[in-house]
Amino acid sequence: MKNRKKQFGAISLLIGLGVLAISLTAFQNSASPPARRADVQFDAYQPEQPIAYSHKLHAGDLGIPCEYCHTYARRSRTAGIPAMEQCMACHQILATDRPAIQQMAAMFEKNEAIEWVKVHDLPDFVYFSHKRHVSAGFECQTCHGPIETMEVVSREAPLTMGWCVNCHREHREQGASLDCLVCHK
Amino acid sequence: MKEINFPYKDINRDILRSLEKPGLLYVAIVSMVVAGVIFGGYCWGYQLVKGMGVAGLNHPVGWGVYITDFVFWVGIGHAGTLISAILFLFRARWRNAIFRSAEAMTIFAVMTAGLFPVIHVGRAWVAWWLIPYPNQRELWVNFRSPLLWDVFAVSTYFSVSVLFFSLGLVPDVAVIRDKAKGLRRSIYRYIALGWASTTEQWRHYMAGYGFLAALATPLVLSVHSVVSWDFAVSIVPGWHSTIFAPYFVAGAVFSGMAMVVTILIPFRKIFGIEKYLTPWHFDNMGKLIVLTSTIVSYAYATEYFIAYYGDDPFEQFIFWERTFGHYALPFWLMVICNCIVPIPLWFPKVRRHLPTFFVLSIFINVGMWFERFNIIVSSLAQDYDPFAWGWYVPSWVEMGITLGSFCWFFMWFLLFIKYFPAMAITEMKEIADPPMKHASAGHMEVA
Amino acid sequence: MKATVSGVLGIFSHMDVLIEAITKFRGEGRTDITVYTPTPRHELAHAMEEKVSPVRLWTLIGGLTGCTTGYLFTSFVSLDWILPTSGKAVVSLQAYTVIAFELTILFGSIFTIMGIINHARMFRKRTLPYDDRFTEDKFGIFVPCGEGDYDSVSSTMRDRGAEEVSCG
Amino acid sequence: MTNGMKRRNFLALMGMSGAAATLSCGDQSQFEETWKPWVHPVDGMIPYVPHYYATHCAEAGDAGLWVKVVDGRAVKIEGNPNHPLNLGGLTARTQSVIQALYGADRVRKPRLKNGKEISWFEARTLLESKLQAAKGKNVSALTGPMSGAKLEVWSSFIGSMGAGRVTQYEALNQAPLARASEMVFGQAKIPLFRLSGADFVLGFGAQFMETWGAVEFQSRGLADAMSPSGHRAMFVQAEPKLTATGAKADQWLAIAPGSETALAVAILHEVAAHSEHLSASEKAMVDALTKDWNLDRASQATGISVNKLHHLVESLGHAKMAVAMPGEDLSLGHDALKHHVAVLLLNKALGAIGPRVDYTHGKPASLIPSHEDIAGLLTDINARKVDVLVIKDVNPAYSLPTDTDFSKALTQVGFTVALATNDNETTALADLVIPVAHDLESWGDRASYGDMHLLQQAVMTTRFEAPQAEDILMSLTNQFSEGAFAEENFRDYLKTRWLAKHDANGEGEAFWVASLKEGGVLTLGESGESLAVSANLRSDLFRDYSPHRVSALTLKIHPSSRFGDGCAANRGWMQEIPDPMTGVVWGSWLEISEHTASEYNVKQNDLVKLNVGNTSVEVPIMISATIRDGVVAMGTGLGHESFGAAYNRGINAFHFLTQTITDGGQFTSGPMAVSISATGRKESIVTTHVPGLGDRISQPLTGTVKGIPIAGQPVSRDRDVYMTMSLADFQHGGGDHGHGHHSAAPAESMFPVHVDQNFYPDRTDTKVFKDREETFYDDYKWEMSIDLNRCNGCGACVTACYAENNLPVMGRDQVAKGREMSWVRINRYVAFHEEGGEIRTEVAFMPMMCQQCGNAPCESVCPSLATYHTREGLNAMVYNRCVGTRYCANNCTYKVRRFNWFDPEFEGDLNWQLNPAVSTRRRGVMEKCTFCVHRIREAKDKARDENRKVRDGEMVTACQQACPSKAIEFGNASDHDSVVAKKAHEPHAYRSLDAHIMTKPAISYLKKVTLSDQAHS
Repeated sequence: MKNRKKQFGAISLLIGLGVLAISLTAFQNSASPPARRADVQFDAYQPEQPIAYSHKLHAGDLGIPCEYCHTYARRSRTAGIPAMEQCMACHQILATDRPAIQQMAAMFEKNEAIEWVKVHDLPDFVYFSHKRHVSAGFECQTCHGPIETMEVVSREAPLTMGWCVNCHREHREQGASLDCLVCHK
Repeated sequence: MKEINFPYKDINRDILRSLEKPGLLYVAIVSMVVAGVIFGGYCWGYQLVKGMGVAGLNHPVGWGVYITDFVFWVGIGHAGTLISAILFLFRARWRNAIFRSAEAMTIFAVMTAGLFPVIHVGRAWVAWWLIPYPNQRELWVNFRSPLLWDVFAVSTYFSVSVLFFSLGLVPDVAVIRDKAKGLRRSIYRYIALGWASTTEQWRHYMAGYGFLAALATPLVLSVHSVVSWDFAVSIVPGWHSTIFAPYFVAGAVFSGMAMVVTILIPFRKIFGIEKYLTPWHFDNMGKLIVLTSTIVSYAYATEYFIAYYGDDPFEQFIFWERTFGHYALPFWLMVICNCIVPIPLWFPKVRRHLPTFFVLSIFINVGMWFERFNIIVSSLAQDYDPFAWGWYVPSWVEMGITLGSFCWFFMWFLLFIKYFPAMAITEMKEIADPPMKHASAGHMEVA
Repeated sequence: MKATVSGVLGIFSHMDVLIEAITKFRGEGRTDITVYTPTPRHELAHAMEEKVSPVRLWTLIGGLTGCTTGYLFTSFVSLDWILPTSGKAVVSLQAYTVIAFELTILFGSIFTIMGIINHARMFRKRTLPYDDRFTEDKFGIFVPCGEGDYDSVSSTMRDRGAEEVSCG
Repeated sequence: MTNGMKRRNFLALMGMSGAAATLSCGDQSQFEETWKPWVHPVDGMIPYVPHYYATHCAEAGDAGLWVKVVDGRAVKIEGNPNHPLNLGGLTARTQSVIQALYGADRVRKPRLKNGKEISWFEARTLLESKLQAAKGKNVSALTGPMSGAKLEVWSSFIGSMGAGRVTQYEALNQAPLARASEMVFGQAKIPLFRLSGADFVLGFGAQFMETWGAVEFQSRGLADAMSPSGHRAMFVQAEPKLTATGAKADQWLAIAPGSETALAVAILHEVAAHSEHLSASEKAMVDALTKDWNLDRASQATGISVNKLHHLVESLGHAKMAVAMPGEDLSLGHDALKHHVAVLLLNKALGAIGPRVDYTHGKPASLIPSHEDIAGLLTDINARKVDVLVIKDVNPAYSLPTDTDFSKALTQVGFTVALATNDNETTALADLVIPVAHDLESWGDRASYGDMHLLQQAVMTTRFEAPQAEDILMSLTNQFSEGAFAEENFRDYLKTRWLAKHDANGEGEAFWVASLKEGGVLTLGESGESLAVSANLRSDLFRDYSPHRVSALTLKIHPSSRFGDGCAANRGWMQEIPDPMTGVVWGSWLEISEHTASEYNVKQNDLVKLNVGNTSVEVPIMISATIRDGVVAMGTGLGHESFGAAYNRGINAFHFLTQTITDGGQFTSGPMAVSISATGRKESIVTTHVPGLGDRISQPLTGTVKGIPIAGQPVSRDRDVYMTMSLADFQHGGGDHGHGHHSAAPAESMFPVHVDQNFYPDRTDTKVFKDREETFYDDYKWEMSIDLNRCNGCGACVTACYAENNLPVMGRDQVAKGREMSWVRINRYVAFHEEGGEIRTEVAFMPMMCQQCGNAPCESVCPSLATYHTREGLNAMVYNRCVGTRYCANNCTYKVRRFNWFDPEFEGDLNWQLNPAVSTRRRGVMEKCTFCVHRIREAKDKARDENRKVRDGEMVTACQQACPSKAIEFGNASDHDSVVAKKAHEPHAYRSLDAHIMTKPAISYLKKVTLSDQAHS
């Protein structure tokens, strides 16, 4: 009887290893060179930004609406990052004593832009339209998470194809399409 | 059969002789084929890095030497299963001496064939997308595609062949185990899976072996049918033909038998087992080659008749072009090698004259390779829109990979015959007379 | 290898002698004897009065499972996300027959192997005595019995033509 | 989660999500992407949202442009749909201007002759010092054709410097026509040829649908005229080598080279005698002019039978709205002026002056520089009169005849400065090269036909800090003569001038903005007035005239529609898009008939020595069925000695011209006696036409193909790829119905097509997914209609597709292997019909792209579901899902799928041109046309914003947009009132190959309706 158990264990182990190997390769599909795959991780991606901008302070504590800065969300595929001029509109007066603001002001003087690190980066072959999703009434937080509580923005959603597809499946009646060409360009 | 009736002890000794320490010649040949494999690997690496453009493929000829090689190697595999499974079911006794090597050949041929779809696809690094498994994309595969049938047919064929082959090896590995000493013994003991050669084990073993043979028989017929459907299901004139499945299966057995002959004739010489592999075996194989050659020739003729009678301008045109057009050379090579060269084999004398048979078998191999090339390339080169026609010339990369594939195949085969009995010991004993104390007991067998 | 079952092992050189010994032992009611042979012989099977192996059931179940899986899986996959191609039916059973067929064979084969492994007690530690020559040209009979029967069984063996007899 | 096993569950089951996460974390850094926002937002510019700017550029001729700009980058040039001449259509060459903008040959920094790069400051100082030294002496300018404010700036600059002048130069121009117009009607104008109303068009060889005149307008006009639903005008073209323009003709008269004038005069003589459109005095004048001429003499000159000419004159006589198009100036040579006079008189006699040859809305001759100008400049230079020469974006070192010895002449100039966008032969000779803004980065205006006045605006910021040439000049002028220009820059100057000219109501800025949006003043009157023949016309014009006949082998040089005067030769698109007639890419060739080739014992791809006068060049042989025996032909634009991608590719045909100026005002060209001799070497010509290696390459598809006789039909036709029908059948509404799937079998076909082969259930039409609330074609079924009557094979659609869909240019070697990536190819078939003992050549063009089949053979064979049929009738191709088995391409009956054999390469800054709405495919992926699905996406996006469906005509594909002759229509066939739905039900509609293999293509072709009864119906 003991032997049988051992054998069963060994066979299960073998099968398990096989499935593990297959699954691991599945997540390795970043192997395809052209695509920058953003869909590989499940933990929150939280890159360091050149300037420690706090969404918690601006969007949370101060309650500035998202679209005040991300003005293109309703009009374009991209929500856009506000132009430096827009930051400076307030910070010419506000919090000018902070080093980060001074750093930004100095760059603005030199006509240089801040190089933000993209947190939510879709592969180049994907067509995603903020405009369509915003006008369908989705909250920014649906995909971006509780951004107003984040000191440093991190990615809360996996942004994988399956994640997109499942949401589209759930919103079939609202007109979300499952056609490949809706997202693949 | 009297000719191969030897005492059990001699059988063990003679067959296991091939497992002895390799000679210089063996080492030299293995080194050569390994070098060929490395060159083939280099060619493939080059293709992966640069792109498929290093092959000679173009628009409109998207399939060329790689698919030719694929079909060729899958076809080669068929003889092994035919000999081991179908002839087993028919209780053809001459199979017992050759089925092990034929079956090994099957496995190595399918291993070679299996490489080609991966070599052939534009993005080999995502070739595993063809395997249906739950994935984050929520996306499956297209089971309507003949290529997916291929994935299933070839992988099933490979799996079942390996199972069947391994099962057959178990008692023989036990033989080696019991002969060997030291580390070798431990290794073979592990592979022998605890075989003790009892009648109880033999009972289940023989039953299971029979069922596997029964399963492998339709499988072997299906595999090349499915491969042929890659072409037949498509709409390309010259491919779209209902005759393809039987025609391909017959062709596969034809080429496979030729390959068995090509391999066994030098093999029996080198390992000094002429008394086990006699002209009688080759005579039987020759008969099968004659049969399949006739079927294949008939299929060629039928294709032309259907093209004529079917009155489809595209098909008529393609068959005319095949015969007299740009790709006439592969066509005539195919006809000569597959229909005319085997004609001498109608005569028993030729079948039993092994040097002649060896040369003929090589011609048949060449002919069958060109058959696939002819079907694949000439049909694609000139299909519906005359404006889109184009010629295909294989590049050095494709030829290098083809060479590498032959080396790859022979590498495995050479390693196999050094480490495993290339003839089935227990089955050779099966057809030998058992040791009897009283001569009259021999009648029991008849009874 | 140390045997864990006690009994008597006899080694024979000739099959006709062996068969007589088998018949003798079976006649004595010792149906639990084990016979070793380098190659399967139907004379031995006959002498052992073997029944049909149950492996065939494994094959049947495997084949049916494969066939069902083939049709169900392909149909499920097609319906999971409908992507119509070439104006063909979403569930193209004709096409899926190929998959079902292949899986029938595959599952049937795998189950058969599992059946053999299970019934032929492979992958298991050896519990009976064994001799390396059984895979060469010698036959053998092992009669499980207590130490008390060693002498009588051994002598029967020798009488019946065994060349070597060992107890343990 | 609607279905059982989703990934997460699957993972949880295996208890290994942790492992996966660790694995992927390591990869993240390599994917990091950064994004820089604008420092100052640009007004009205939204990231990713394209904007169109109406503008103009020199290469566009008189066509108006719309340039699509995304995120500050110009990505595509389209025709301005409001421009009355091109209505959105645009030639291939003009579209390719964007490649010049980003090409590798842009001049990036100022540099000296020795190649040393210098700073802008150094360049300015050097230029100033040289000008200072030359002030009051001769500072001259050499530019391309220019008008309006630009010319004013140049003139005042040169004027302020001293005694020099501004010389304009254009290698291919219409000067002889302008002169003839002045002679015949006293109008120094180029008339507007309104072909759309014609019922008979007689062409003498001008490539009026490729290079000559208002190409887009004339293409559309001829297409309208030849439309079977209209008059179905007859088009006869007389030329020794069939050009793509002539390929549209119902009849090709393969006249002897140099006999165009003789033919025109003789026809004039016959037609004038019976003309109702000539006054008595005009009749007398014409008779006096032409009395030595008759059809017999013309027959002798042209080599065309008198019978045929009689027939032609008779047909002309029957026609009520006939028009004659003149010959090609490069072929006319010495005769150019005489020929144009004869053709104008013929037009007068045909009653075409006014309605079809419109001088009222003509273009002033002042816009057309004659070659006398540059010859004058050369004389000055050689007399060492020029101290400083400023050259702006013109390449005389390439296109001037060799015997002008331009490079030597330049050494006589004190200091040559080139204001250049591209490096070329001329900049290589300049002492100082200063980069200037490209046309698309510049401002300007241009007078045009009638009252039209085109406005050019910069569509993007100048790159390499290069200012517009005129800005440099204004600043220099102000420096040397204080206060010459009040405006700060050229844009402001242009605005002032523009408002002064057009802003009658004083609206100021608002008017300016409106003009910019419109693209200038774009009004064009309907029809012109007839004119009387000038009494001053010399009556002895044709008296001593005898046609310039060459008895030996004759060379005919023809302008290339792809390269023009050579300025487009360094653009990948123009090199790779095949010549319409021969399919040749990436090189020059010498076209020769099979008979003549055998006479000279040369074969296809033989490299021969071509001796023209004292020059001799080596060029490979192209055997052609569409050239007269005894003639060899070569196109212009190749054979550059520098110029980047164009370097050392082909032969420069301009070198065969001589510097003597004809009375037409051009360097002498015309038929030239040449000899050829084999060199014994071979040079493969790469062509995309009939595939093959070696000799078969050029064989046209004739009546029989390899033993299967196909009674006098091109092979494609019996295969029902390409179909025609006779006018008679069309008028009876006859022939088969294109929409249905029943047979379109020709009665006389050797292979009768099986009727109604549909024995498979037709699943796409039924709503099989009802239970899943998914149905086909409910809202949209995208379809296209291509009118084969209108298509002239110009390649504009192909170019538009390259631009729109980020197609890579593969290069010569790859095209030779059949690996060009163009999604649209233009099939060209040639058929020969025997009619009355003579062979009639029929050439057919057929744009072939993905047919988006309803039953697409490619879909079901794809193992990874990368291609499938969408609910809107598209044959979707998901690039990133493609594994690259190429099975789909094999199974495509139209062979329109393209495989990425290598990673695409975009040289220079050409990647700036890439359309961000379309992914750029990498190696190993299949690709193809998807009816510009990104445009469909945009159209639906817009419609959804407005809560409506996409309107008919709102969604325009790139190829449709570009087509000058409006052969392509696109729309929603589910809407039965849409244009495509109606076209699909025209009596001459058919779907390619559908009758054979039931692929149910979404493209309906309209059969070419032929005047011959040999059509295939």
